Amino acid sequence: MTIQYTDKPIPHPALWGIIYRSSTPFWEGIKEKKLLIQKCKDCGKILHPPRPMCPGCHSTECEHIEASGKGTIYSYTTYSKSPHKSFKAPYSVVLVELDEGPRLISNMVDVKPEDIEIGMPVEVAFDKIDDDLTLYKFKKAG
Amino acid sequence: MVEYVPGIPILKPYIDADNKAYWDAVKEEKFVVQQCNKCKNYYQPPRPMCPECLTLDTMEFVPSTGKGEVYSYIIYTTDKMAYPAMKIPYAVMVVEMEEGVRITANNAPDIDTDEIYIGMPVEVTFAKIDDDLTLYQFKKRKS
Amino acid sequence: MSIKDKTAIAGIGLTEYSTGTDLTEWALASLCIKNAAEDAGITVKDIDGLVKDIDDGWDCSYVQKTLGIDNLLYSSESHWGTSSMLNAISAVASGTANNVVYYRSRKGATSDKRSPSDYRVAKETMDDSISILRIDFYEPFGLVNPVGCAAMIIQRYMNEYNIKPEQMGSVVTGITEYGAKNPLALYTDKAVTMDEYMNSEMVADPIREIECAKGVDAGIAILITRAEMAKDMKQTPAIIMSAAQGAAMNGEFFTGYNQEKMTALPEMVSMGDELYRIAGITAKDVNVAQLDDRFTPMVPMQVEALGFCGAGEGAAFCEARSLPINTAGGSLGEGFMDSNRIVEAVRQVRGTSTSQVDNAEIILYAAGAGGPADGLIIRK
Amino acid sequence: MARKILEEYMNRKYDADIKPKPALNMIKDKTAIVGIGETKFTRGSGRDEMDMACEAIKKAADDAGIKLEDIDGLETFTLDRTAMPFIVSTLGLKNLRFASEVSFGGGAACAVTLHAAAIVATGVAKNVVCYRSLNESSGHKFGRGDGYAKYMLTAPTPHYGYTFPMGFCTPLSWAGAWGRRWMHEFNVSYEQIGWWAVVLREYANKNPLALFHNKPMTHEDYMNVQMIVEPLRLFDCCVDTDGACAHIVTTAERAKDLKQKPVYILGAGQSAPIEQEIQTVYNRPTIAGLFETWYAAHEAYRVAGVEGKDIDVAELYDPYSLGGIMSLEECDFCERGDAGNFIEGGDNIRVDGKMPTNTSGGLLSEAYIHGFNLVNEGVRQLRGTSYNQVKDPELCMVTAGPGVPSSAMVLRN
Repeated sequence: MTIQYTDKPIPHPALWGIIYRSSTPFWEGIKEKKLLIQKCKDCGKILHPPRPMCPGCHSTECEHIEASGKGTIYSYTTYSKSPHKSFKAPYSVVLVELDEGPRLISNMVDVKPEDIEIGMPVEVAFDKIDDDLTLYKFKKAG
Repeated sequence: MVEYVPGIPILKPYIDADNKAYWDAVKEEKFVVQQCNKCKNYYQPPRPMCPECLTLDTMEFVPSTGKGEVYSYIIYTTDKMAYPAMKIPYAVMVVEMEEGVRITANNAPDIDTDEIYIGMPVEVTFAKIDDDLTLYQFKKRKS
Repeated sequence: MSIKDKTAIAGIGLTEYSTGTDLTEWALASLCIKNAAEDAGITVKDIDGLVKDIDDGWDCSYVQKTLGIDNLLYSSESHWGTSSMLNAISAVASGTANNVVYYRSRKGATSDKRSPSDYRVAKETMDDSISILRIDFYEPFGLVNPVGCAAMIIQRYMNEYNIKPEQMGSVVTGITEYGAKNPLALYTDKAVTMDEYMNSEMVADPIREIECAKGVDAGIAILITRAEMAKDMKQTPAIIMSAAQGAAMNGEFFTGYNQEKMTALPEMVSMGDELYRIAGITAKDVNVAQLDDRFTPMVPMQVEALGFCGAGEGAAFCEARSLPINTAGGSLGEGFMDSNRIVEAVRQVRGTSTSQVDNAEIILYAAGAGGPADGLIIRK
Repeated sequence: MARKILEEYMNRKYDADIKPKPALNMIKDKTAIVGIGETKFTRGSGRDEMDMACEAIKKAADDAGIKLEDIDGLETFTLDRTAMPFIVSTLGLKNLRFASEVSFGGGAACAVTLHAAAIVATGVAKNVVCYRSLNESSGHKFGRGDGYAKYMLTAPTPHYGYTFPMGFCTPLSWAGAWGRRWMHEFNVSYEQIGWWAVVLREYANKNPLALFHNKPMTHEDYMNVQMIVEPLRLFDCCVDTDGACAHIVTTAERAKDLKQKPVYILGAGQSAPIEQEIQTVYNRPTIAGLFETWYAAHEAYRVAGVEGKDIDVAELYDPYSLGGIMSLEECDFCERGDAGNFIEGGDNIRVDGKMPTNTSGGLLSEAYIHGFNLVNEGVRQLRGTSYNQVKDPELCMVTAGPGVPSSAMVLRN
């Protein structure tokens, strides 16, 4: 099943008032249940994690395109004992490779840790934790 | 004299095995200075090894005469660069002890902020800030 | 101009490796530097450069107070210690300083008693320097520590080349066999058997508890000087053939998941190529390797990245023991401090290792698997 | 008394140390600064420090006439909030060979250039960029005391345990303590100190990059302004700034066929004298002198083979006016204890004076990018492109932060 939370706050930079301006559009998009991936306006390169300049053509103009949300599991791990007070063990963390290329760390919502396999097709599923935190998670596709 | 703003914590000293004896003495209202019992040099701040003899076990804490004179001082006149727990204005003095080491501390209630001058003879005294923090201050001394 | 053979490691300074000492990290740093000077046969006042890692607490201003060094001509720090050796070597080779010590002091075993460092104080006080590590894409999903991040890379590697757990077990049995012969390897009193490996509890699948190096309370100092000056010092000098750092596009610290081929450890590849280029040798000329075994499944990956064998053949290479690796039991045995593997490399040159490889001419050291890499090649 | 201690103690100690012979030095005349760049200096950038760092580095590369891919070395402060892996992935540096940091904040302003020069001189890397990016106005303030109260209950380090509990917690106040002792020993008056801030503001009023470009200030304004920490006033403090600066170091041969006239590194030195702390350096034989600046400056002179009197223009690190004023003595630009008289009236440090100093407005009036804007100004002076251009200078002295392990360098055109 999906990752279980304790009553402790989920670690997220916004919690500590830290802003990464280059990934603000990405997280704003998640709030509206859209997966917005950074794309360089001049050379079209897809960039993840978002950054202020394109390493390809050094342009600072970028746009955010909405990803299909489809992808496959590229890797995963399962914690048998919880290393952090906000998460209940055991829980799995997956690395999903989106069709558009970027690889995102996330959690599965409908698959038990032992059933996760590399290559499994998945689809994005948004999970609104509270007003200021919505997370992108994945469910089995097709 | 330094007055504290209620409710704002005062930072406690960083205590570890090297300076525990120094701060334990302060808690018992005794002022000690670190000395290497081999080369007899005094050292401030306290440290684990003597720079002359390169030895660990010769480092001791000996009682200080507690007497010294004001070597330098500053007065916080605005809260811009001050610590929020102290009322403005407050002073901090650098006192050269008879042993030769220099200690930073606030002036005791018997010295007004504008009375401080370089060379002023002073003597150590103690102020119990709260039940687990006692700090040393310096009061007037007839030289 | 190049740094090849210009500098040498002339002195090694250790404190006792322990699982809990009352000495502070300040005392450990002072002791190991003092011992390094003694080992090299010079006085502490001849040291004119101190290089350290930002995560350790005690910078040169503290250590000078306990060593009575009048003035330093060189001091630097680096994140994850990846540039420390290059700092020391370039300081000496460029004629800026004579004797530079790279020192580490860390209470890894009693980490609650560790002293603050800029980096840790910033993290504990929620200071915005945490933006150094892009945690917004990892921590909200529970990926919160290096073992989990590393497991993500290792899982992919084992799947890509379908590596069996037993093959990863052979890496551990190999390293702990060396560790059992080394009295300083306090975490390995006897070699681990394959059963013990297979029954070891999983921490972050596929990494088992027995595959994770544990912290140690220790101070380790490495004294570097010019090669010709080292010749008339006390010990046989370990001539530094080359040293290098490695970085790669989209690389991070264990979380470089957007690299094209993260399982190939691109930072380690870039570092290894530069090491061989400067030294003018290839992987075949290396007799002994001291590799990063903070998480031992990374060792086969490093063997491939450093060109000892082809992609996917690392586990079989380790299983066949084709190259002596971590001959003092590595960080798995002596505790997680990269410099203790540099010390073992120097022991091999001096012929004082507890598992001395006969005719050990060229020894390679590498660190930083899964993140910014650094490495060294030394010889007699 | 302090004069005797300073001269006798420092010279005897410094000459006694065995140091590498200048003939062995591979940096002198063999390395050069070939490109400089900076973002706009503001009081609220509204940008990430990574974003500004990349802009400054790109400008420095364009200025030097090299591509970003040619950069294979990075040097910055440990305090910098831009981690090497993300600079590599944002600038697209395909072949990074070296990345390191120097600690002690402002004290590293010239040390980063020294380390970069050592790396290019020994062939480890070809083009090393030294950069610093910070939002000290809108973000984390290094010089303030109130930040600590919010999070901590214990002093962050042992040394701070002897000062923070007494409310003695900011660099300005620590410097005020040794500044006052210096004023006491050499009877320097408040009026004399004021001239440093006044002259630097004149320079800033002619420098469009400076934050106080259009804010004049007379000596009378200085005397009437509020005292922040006695003996230092508001106009003695540096200006918290958002911005980034960068400069690129490479070998002298490569510098020949690049876009700009190279500015050669003649000699650079680092220092960390005895009983060293982070500005709370009260347990030295005397605190009426900046040991760190003296040792670093004289190591730079020793390697360069020049003396204080040969220098034509100076860029002295002045986080507070006292830091810059006392550095005049440490660099032998005037007699020990005579800096107060030297700057009185301001003529000696104006553009046609004996020793033009901080000609872009310095950290007090141009910007406070922890010394990197001083390095850029030093390069402009030697290229002849400064807004307050000294008449064809040959040697420029740049120093780094006082009161901490420091550094200094002599540049030549």
